[in-house]
Parts: sequence; C-alpha cells; structure tokens
Amino acid sequence: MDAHATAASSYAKVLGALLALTVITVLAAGFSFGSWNVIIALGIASIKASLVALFFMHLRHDKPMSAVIFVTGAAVLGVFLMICTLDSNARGDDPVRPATRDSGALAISVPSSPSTPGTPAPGQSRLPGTPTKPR
Amino acid sequence: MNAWIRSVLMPVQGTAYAGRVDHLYLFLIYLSAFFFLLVAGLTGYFVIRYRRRGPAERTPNITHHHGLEIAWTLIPLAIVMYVFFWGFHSYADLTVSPADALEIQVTAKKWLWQFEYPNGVRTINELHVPLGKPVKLVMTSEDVIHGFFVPTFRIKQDVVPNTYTQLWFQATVPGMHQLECTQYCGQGHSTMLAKIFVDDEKKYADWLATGGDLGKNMPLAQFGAMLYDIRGCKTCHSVDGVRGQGPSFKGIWGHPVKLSDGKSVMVDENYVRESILFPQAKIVAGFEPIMPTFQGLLREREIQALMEFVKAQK
Amino acid sequence: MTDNYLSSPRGFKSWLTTVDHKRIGVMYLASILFAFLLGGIFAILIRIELLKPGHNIMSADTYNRVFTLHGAIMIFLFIIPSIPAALGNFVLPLMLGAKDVAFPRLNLASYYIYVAGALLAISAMVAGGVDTGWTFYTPYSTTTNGSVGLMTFAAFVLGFSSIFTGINFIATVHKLRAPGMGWFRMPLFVWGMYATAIIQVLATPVLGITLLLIIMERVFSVGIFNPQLGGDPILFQHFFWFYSHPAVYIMILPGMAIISEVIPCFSRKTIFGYKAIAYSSIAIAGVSFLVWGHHMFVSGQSSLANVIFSFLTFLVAIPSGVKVFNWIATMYKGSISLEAPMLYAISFLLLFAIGGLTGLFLGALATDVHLHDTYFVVAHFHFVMMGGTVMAFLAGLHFWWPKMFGRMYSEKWARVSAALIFIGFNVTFLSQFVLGSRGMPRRYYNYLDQFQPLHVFSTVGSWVLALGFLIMAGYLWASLRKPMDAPANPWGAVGLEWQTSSPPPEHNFETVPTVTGPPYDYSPVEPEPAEVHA
Amino acid sequence: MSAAATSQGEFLQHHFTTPEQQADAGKIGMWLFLVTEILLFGGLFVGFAIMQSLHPRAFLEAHHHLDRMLGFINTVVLLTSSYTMVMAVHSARTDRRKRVIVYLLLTLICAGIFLGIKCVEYSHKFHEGLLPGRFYSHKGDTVPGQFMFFSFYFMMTGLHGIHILGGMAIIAWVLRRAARGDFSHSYYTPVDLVGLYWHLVDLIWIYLFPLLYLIQ
Repeated sequence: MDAHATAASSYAKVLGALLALTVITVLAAGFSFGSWNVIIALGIASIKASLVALFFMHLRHDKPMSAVIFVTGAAVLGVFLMICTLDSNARGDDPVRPATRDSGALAISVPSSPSTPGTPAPGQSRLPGTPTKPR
Repeated sequence: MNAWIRSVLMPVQGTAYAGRVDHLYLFLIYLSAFFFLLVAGLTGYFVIRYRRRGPAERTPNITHHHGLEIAWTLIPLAIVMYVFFWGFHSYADLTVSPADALEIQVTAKKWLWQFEYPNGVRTINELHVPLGKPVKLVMTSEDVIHGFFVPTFRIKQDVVPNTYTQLWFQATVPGMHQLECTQYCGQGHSTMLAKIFVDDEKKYADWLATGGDLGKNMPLAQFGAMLYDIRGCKTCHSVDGVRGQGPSFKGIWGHPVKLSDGKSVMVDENYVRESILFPQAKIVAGFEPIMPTFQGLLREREIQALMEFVKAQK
Repeated sequence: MTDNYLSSPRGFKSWLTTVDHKRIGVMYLASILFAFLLGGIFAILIRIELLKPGHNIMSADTYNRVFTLHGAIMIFLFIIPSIPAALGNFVLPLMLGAKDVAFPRLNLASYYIYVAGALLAISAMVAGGVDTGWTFYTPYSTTTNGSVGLMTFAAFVLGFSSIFTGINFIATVHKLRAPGMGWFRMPLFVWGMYATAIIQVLATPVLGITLLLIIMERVFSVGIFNPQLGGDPILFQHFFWFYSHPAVYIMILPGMAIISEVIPCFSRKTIFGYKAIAYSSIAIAGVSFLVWGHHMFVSGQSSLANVIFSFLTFLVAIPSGVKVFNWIATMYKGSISLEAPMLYAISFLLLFAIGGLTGLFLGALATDVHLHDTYFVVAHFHFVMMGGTVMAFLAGLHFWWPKMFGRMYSEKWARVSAALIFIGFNVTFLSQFVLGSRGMPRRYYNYLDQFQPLHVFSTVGSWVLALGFLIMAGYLWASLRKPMDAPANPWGAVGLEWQTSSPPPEHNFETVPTVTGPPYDYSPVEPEPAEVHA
Repeated sequence: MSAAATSQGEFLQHHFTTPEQQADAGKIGMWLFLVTEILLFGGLFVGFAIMQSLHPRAFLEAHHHLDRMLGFINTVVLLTSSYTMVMAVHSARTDRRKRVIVYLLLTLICAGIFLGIKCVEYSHKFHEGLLPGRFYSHKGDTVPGQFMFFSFYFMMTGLHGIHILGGMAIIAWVLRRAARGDFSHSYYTPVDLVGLYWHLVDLIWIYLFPLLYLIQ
C-alpha cells in the first residue's frame, strides 16, 4: 500500500513539474535571448520528455531493454539530423551555392497556382530569383 | 600490361586528371584480382583437397584463432584506409578549380545541354574548349536533376535545379569528346548527349570570334538538317511520322493542325517561328506543353534554316 | 507421422487465418517467388530491348516504366522479404526451439499488409505505370505523370510489413529461446536475422515518411523537396538513402546468415570464428546507418560530407571481409560435399567477393566520380544483391526445402540449374563492369554503337540465367508432386530445426528441446542420414 | 489469488511458458514500435529543421499566425491526459478496477478536448487561407515562402492528430476490456502498452509545441 501511495504521489509530482516547465517555456519565449531561445526551448522540451519517459513510461524502474531500445532509436535519429544539418550547412559555405537562403531575392512566394503537379511549364520554368550568378 | 588493361577497360585519357583516376583504378583492379584469386583459390583448393571421402568422415574441432582474426581485420583495414586517402587525395583536385579557369555557364533542361561563353556566345549540345587551358563549368538545371558526365575526362557532377554545381577540367587530347547525361531525367534521358570539341588555341579563338557561326556557307535546308540534329529538335520531333514527345515534322508544312484548345492553325512560317520562340503559345492537340523556348538561343538565320528543313519534310 | 503443419488443420480457410509461422512462411515464399518471376520477366524484357541501340521491342517511355518496375518489384516485393519473411519466418522459431514467433497475429498481419502492398504496386503498374526509377528522385518524381502516388503508397505499406517482421524477430530472439540456448549458442542465422531486424525497425520508418512526403509534394506542393519553391532536392536523397542504404544490408545480412549455416553443414565442421561472425553482423547493422551518403558523391552534396561518407564506407568493408575469411577457414580440413545448397554457397562466396571488391572502386571518391551512375554500379549491386543475396536465398531454399515440404528434389537437376545460373549470371553482369568503366550510363534506353557487343553478351547471359531458373522451377515443382520422402535430417546438420520431423508438426516439436552444448558441434554427428537419400 | 490464476491461464498464449515472458515480449514489441514512430516523426522534424534554417525569416513571420494560448492549453490538456493514463495503468496494477475505468475515461475526455481545440485552430487557419503548399492563399505577407511553415504545421500536427485518434480508439478498446474485468495485477499488459503509446504521443507534442508555437 505504501508503495502504491508513493507511486501515485510521485506521478502527481511529475505532472506538476511538467506543467511548471510548460509555463516557464512559454514565458521564456517572451524574451529574446538571441540564438539561445531555441536552445532553451528545446532544452526544456527535452527535460519534459525525459520526465515523461523516465516516470510515466517507467523507464526508470523497467528492465534495461526498454531503455536500450528507446535510446538507440533516439541516437539513430540524432545521427540523421546531425549529418543532414552538417551537409546543408557545408553546402551553404560553398562559393557556388546560390542564394537559396532566405533573402529578399528569393521569390518563392506562393507555389504556382493550383495547376496539376505535372510538368512545370517549361519556357518559364526558370523561377525568378534563380539566375543570380555565383560571385 | 597496364596500358593494355586500361585500353580494354577505360576510355581514352582526355585530361591529366584522368590519368590519376586511372592510376587508382588500376591499383584497385590489381588489389581486387589478388583478393578474388585468394578467395577463389582457397575455396577451390579446400573443396578439392577436403572433399568428402566417406559417409563417416570426421573433422577436427577448430573453433577460432585470434591471430588470424586480428590479421584479417587489421590488414584489410590498413588497405582500405590507404585506398580512402588515395581516392580522397585525387578527388580533392576536382573540387578546387584554378583561379584563371575559363568559366562557361551550363544549363541543362529536358533534354538538351546549353552552354554560354563569357562573351555571350551560346550553343546547344556542343561545347568548344581550348586545348590545355583549365575550363570551369558552372551548371544549373531548369527542370529536374541531370548529370554531366564526360567519360574521357573522368568527371561527373549532377546538375540540380535552383542550385549551382561546378566542375573543372583541362583537356589534353584534341578532338571530340562525348558528354552524357547520367541522372535519370525521363523519356529523352539516353538521347541527352552533347559533344565536346577540344580545339587548339587558334581554332578555338576563331570559333569563338565567329560566335560559333555554323553553316555560314551552307544552303539553308542543309544547315537546318544539321541544326535539327545538334540543337536537340530530334529528341522529340521525328521526321518519319513516328509520334515522339512532340509532333513529327513529316508532312506537316502547309497543312492545318488541330490545337489543344480546339482551334486549328496552318503550319507556315509564322506558326513555326512562334513555336520555336514561344512554344507554349499554341499546343498541338494531344501533346504536353513541355517544349523549352529557344528565344535568344537561335539566330535569325538558324530559325530560317530550321523552317526550310521542316518545309522539306514532305 | 502424417500429422504435420501442412496437413493439419485442413482446409483453405485454415491457411488464410493461420497464425502458424511455418504456414505464414510458406505463403510468403509463394508470394515472393511470384514477385521474382514478375521482376525476372521485366529483366528479360530490358535485356532484349538493349540488344541493339534504339527501338527494339518497346518505346523509351515503356522502357522507363519497365526498369522502374523491375527495380521496385525486385527490391520491395522480392529481396527484402525473401529471406527474413519467407525462410526466416519458417526456420527462426525452429532454430530457437520455440513454438512460434513472439507475436503470431502480428506475423499474419505482416503477410496481409505485404499482399495489400503488392496489390497496390500492381495496380500502380496497371494504372499508368511509374517511370521514376525505384529511387523516386525529386523533382522528377513529383512532376512526372503516371501513378507515382500509388506506387509510393504501395512501398509505404510494404514498409510496415517489413517493420512488423523485424519487431517480431527481435522480440522472439529475446524472449523465446529454448532452455539452455544462451546468446552465443544461437545459430548464426539467428544472429544475422537479429541484425537485419534491427535495421528494419530503425530505418524503414524514415522511408515511410519520405514516401509520404512525396505524396504530399504531389498533392499539396508542400515544397520541402521542390527547388522551385525553396525546397532542397538533395535533402530528398538524404532521406531516401538513409533508409535505402541500410536496406542494402536488410538484403545482404540474411544472405550472409544462410551461408553461415550451409558452409559448416556441408563441410561437416564447426564454424570458424563464431563470435567474429556474430559480432560482424551487428557491426554491419551499426555502420550501415552511417554510410548512406556514398550514393550521393556527385549529387551536389557538400565535399565535406563526401569525404566523411567515403571514410565511413570503407569501414563497412571490414566486417564483410571478416565473414568471408571465416567461411573459408571453416572449410579448411572439413569434409566437403557439394550438394546443391553448398554449390550455391560457393557461388555466393565467389560472386559476393567480386561484388564486395568492386565496392572499393565505388567507395573511393576519385574512381566513384567516374563510375557513378554507370553500368559499373549496376553490375556491382547485381553482384551483391543477386550474386550475394539471391544465391544465398537459393542455398537456403535448397537447404530447407526438405524440411519445409518433406520432399527431396532432384539433386542432378539442381546441379545443372546451379551451374547454368552461375554461368549465366557472370556472362550477364561481368560484361557490365566493362560497359560502365567505358562510360555507359545506367537507365539508358538508347546507347552509342561502341557499346553494342558487350550489351549483346550481357543479353545472351540473361537467357542462360532464365533457363537455369526455369529448370529449377521444374524440379522443385516435380518434387512437390511426389509423396513425402525426406528424413528429418537429410544433410546431417546440427541445428534444432533438424531435430523435428520433416515437415515439422503443428507446434514444431513433440517435446520442447533443451540445448546443452555449443552450436555447430559437428564432431559427433552421426552419418546416418546421408544414405537415406543417396 | 484465484482470480489472478484464472486470468493468467486465460490470457497466456500457447507459445509462451510464463505470463512474465509474455508480458516482457509485449513490452519489447511495443517499445520497438514506439521507436519506429519516433523515427517516422523524426523525418518530419529533420525536414522542418533544415527548411527552417533555409528560410528562418519566413518561418518566424509565419508562426505569428499561430495562437500561443491555444497551444499552451492543449499542452496542459495533453500532459494531464498522460497523468490520468499512467494512473490508469497504476490502478490496474494495484487491482483497483473501478479507478482504471475512471482514469481511462478521463484520458479519453482530455484527448477529445485536445482534438476539439485543434479543430478550432484548424478552422481559423482555413478561414485565413493559411493552408499547406499550393492551397496557401493568405494575403499581405511581408516575407515570401511562409506557405512552407504551414506545410509543416499541417503535416506535423495532422500526423500527430491521426495518432491521437488512433490512441483514442485503442484506449476505448482497453476501456471495454477493463469494464469486462479482464485486468488485474497479474495481467494488465494491454493497459500498460496502450499507456506507453499514449505517452509517446504526448512526448512528440512536447517537442511540437515549442518548435511550432514558440519560434524566436
């Protein structure tokens, strides 16, 4: 019975922590910390996710196998995200990479009117903004 | 021996870089041959030497050998690391172009290659470059991804829409070199070929000065036939009545043709000219509006020549 | 004795609703063989079209659809499920001494999802076809006509079938091993399946989302892969190959797993370097997630990524090499008998060696730039996929055929067919290495005249291959028509699956087996069974 | 005790030897499935990250159209539902059958509220023309390319919403079984596994909320 009461009250505490963190993350988003904003927001999200995984999903007391599976999956996703980001950024540094980055020159306004996704109309398929010569 | 293997397996070496690629290629051929013969030889030897001689034959219980395991882990590891660095080292050359390289803009679209020189000369499916001078290509695509591949130069690079990719080379063998599209791009993929002409300094200068003025002394119809060939028309328009991506030229001149909007139009000078310059204006019924415009790519005389050519397809 | 899983319970309906892993395995086997036939017909059509340049039997559009279907069918409908879902489903629980897989109903669901995916794929073929190549590269795939949406959805559905098989196998290996069977007493086939299942579970979902994004791109123009809307087509290639490179190991690891069974059996000798082979399977599974970018060396990916991926790619060569050396060492001082499964295993060794070694050419940056997207690549992956996985599949099929159906096939015809397949395969694909090196790009409908002699050579080889497979179909069918004659253990093999009758009873074992010794303990094997079928 | 013994026998499948073995296998299977879900969503997250880094200003501008308050309320609702779910599992484990039913019902109600608020949000977006891809028709944008944010907004929240619906279906299913009295301390795997799934859906939202609603 004691064990029961402890478990139940610890779940309530975890919920309290989760709600508090949610309030904090919303408040933090109201201030500008530059590039730290993303890190703070995702950091808090990760703390919340860990709480859910450790307590609600019982990883803390479960057999280690569940945690191994979970962490492996997260790690694989991490590798995927990391390498895609790395390549995307490294291409950005390339001198011949054109200005697909967000700049006024980029005319990506609204995708072409609801025509079929079929062949892009050639002849004018060259989008405005593309032919900026490198350098 | 080396030269023989190379001549069997590889095309001509059109650049110094090709020589370096072939060097690694040959090394890998020998390396592979060695390991293949090792595997095949041992397998063959064991199969014969230890063939089953009777139903009750017993074998020794050999489970493992640490020394061997380590050896055939570390030795191949050392070899592949060596190959990695070699491949990387040669490749590094390809990624950095010399500062004084002649820069040519390349635009790929279904299914032709378009080249633009610094002085504004434009060509289609035909690239002229000076012998022994570094040439840098800045490439982009107008529709889907294409691939720029010159086997004799051992260079290849995908050409991506809305992105510029680059390649450079320094041709050392005069004459014609084949350019092929290597990234699958649809119906005309295998006909998306172009010719690269490596000319000596003088010939190149002459060609550039005349703006690549082909067919100067040719009769119009004959010139048109040549343009039909090299400007990519033949990828989609046949002259024997076979339906391609576009209508065949056979017997259309002087006849009315039905358009996709239900109207019809006479195939004459004005219509053909409009179709070359503004291909989306009037689409023949049953065909997709996929033809690229040739505005700014063909000179007046070339358009006339093409008209003569179409006229001649009775 | 007559009471086995094939005959009881009786009735067609009992098959359709079965949760018996053996029956599901057999149904999978029938389905994938049909897919193989279909893909094979497309392959022959491709080779006939390429007999001479220009139009032979089909138009460029048809050709593009045919090679797309050949690739998509062979990969999604045949190779990926071939060994795990068909043979693995049948033997994995037997090898572990289990009564079934962990989730029998999920297993049946996986089969029906496979069937649904296959039907969707076939309807995509009928409804306009798909001309994108099995790689679905954007922006081509998002702009071309045809039933790309249906085909990608089919592949998405098939992915779930693969995931469910993977989940099932992992749970089975963890929880259903017979008493006494520790991790290092498991047959290496199980290790290979386990490594495969890890990749299936971790990589396939990314393919799922990639395919959904293609559908979204076609329906909504969401923009992520569309360069004209500010998207990045190269990112698509990252997404695609993040699955599809590990998928190559979903295809080859099970092949390696079969070879690890067949070679000790027909050498009648303990496997050499058990732990090295087991660990190398896991190592391959791990590294397979880090090398996808070698499909993108000329794609416009950053040079930095190129270098990193080239480096990692070479690392994956090591565990594969370790396995090959261990298999050869297993034959040393063995008692080697060349029955059909062993013939295919030896074909595997030779062809996979070529496939693996030519991988070095493609991993090295400088040579890859020249060879990329040429027939060299086509030849390379056919050597790995067909020379590797399909040969291993055939080895396994002939190895376990008596166990599955209780009947021996004609050994004489099996040898003829193995020889024809080996010769035909080499004629077909060795020539393509030369074609590629000389600059023949892949997916070409038309080609320069200079390449014609080698194309003719290759096409003739494909006919020899087809003949080999026809003969195989003949003798396997014939074996099914005769009464059951296979002993429980026709090859004198030591796995648990050989301790039960052929075919096994409904719940696999009369009494739950207990494992007391190491696997592959061939020293005390009784030669009794060899005479039975001789 | 006797109830426990019967439920053991009743739900033990023939190929397992002990209920513990069966429960463990189920758990491994569920976690593997959850990992596939993480990677499925992961693809969208990676796509979002790359596109956001390519078009930061467009994404920043676009996210102002989202209602932070509604997002916040939905986060609270979903976190609460996670709590009621874990309490349902806990009650099942401790043989409080009535409470299992109550907590499962509460979870269902929370899920319903979440979807209701989501519907309100969606209808606002539809109304303003903030639609994915080519259907984007919002007027007066200062930064081009905002449609892509909404492409991701709808794909991510849409896929998440589908998972909520699926979750509601399986919660209803265990609710029925709980009402039938299937569960006890010796057999509550279905509640446990459904709980795991539900927490994962919550966990994904924990990341979606700051990424979509709180960009700076």
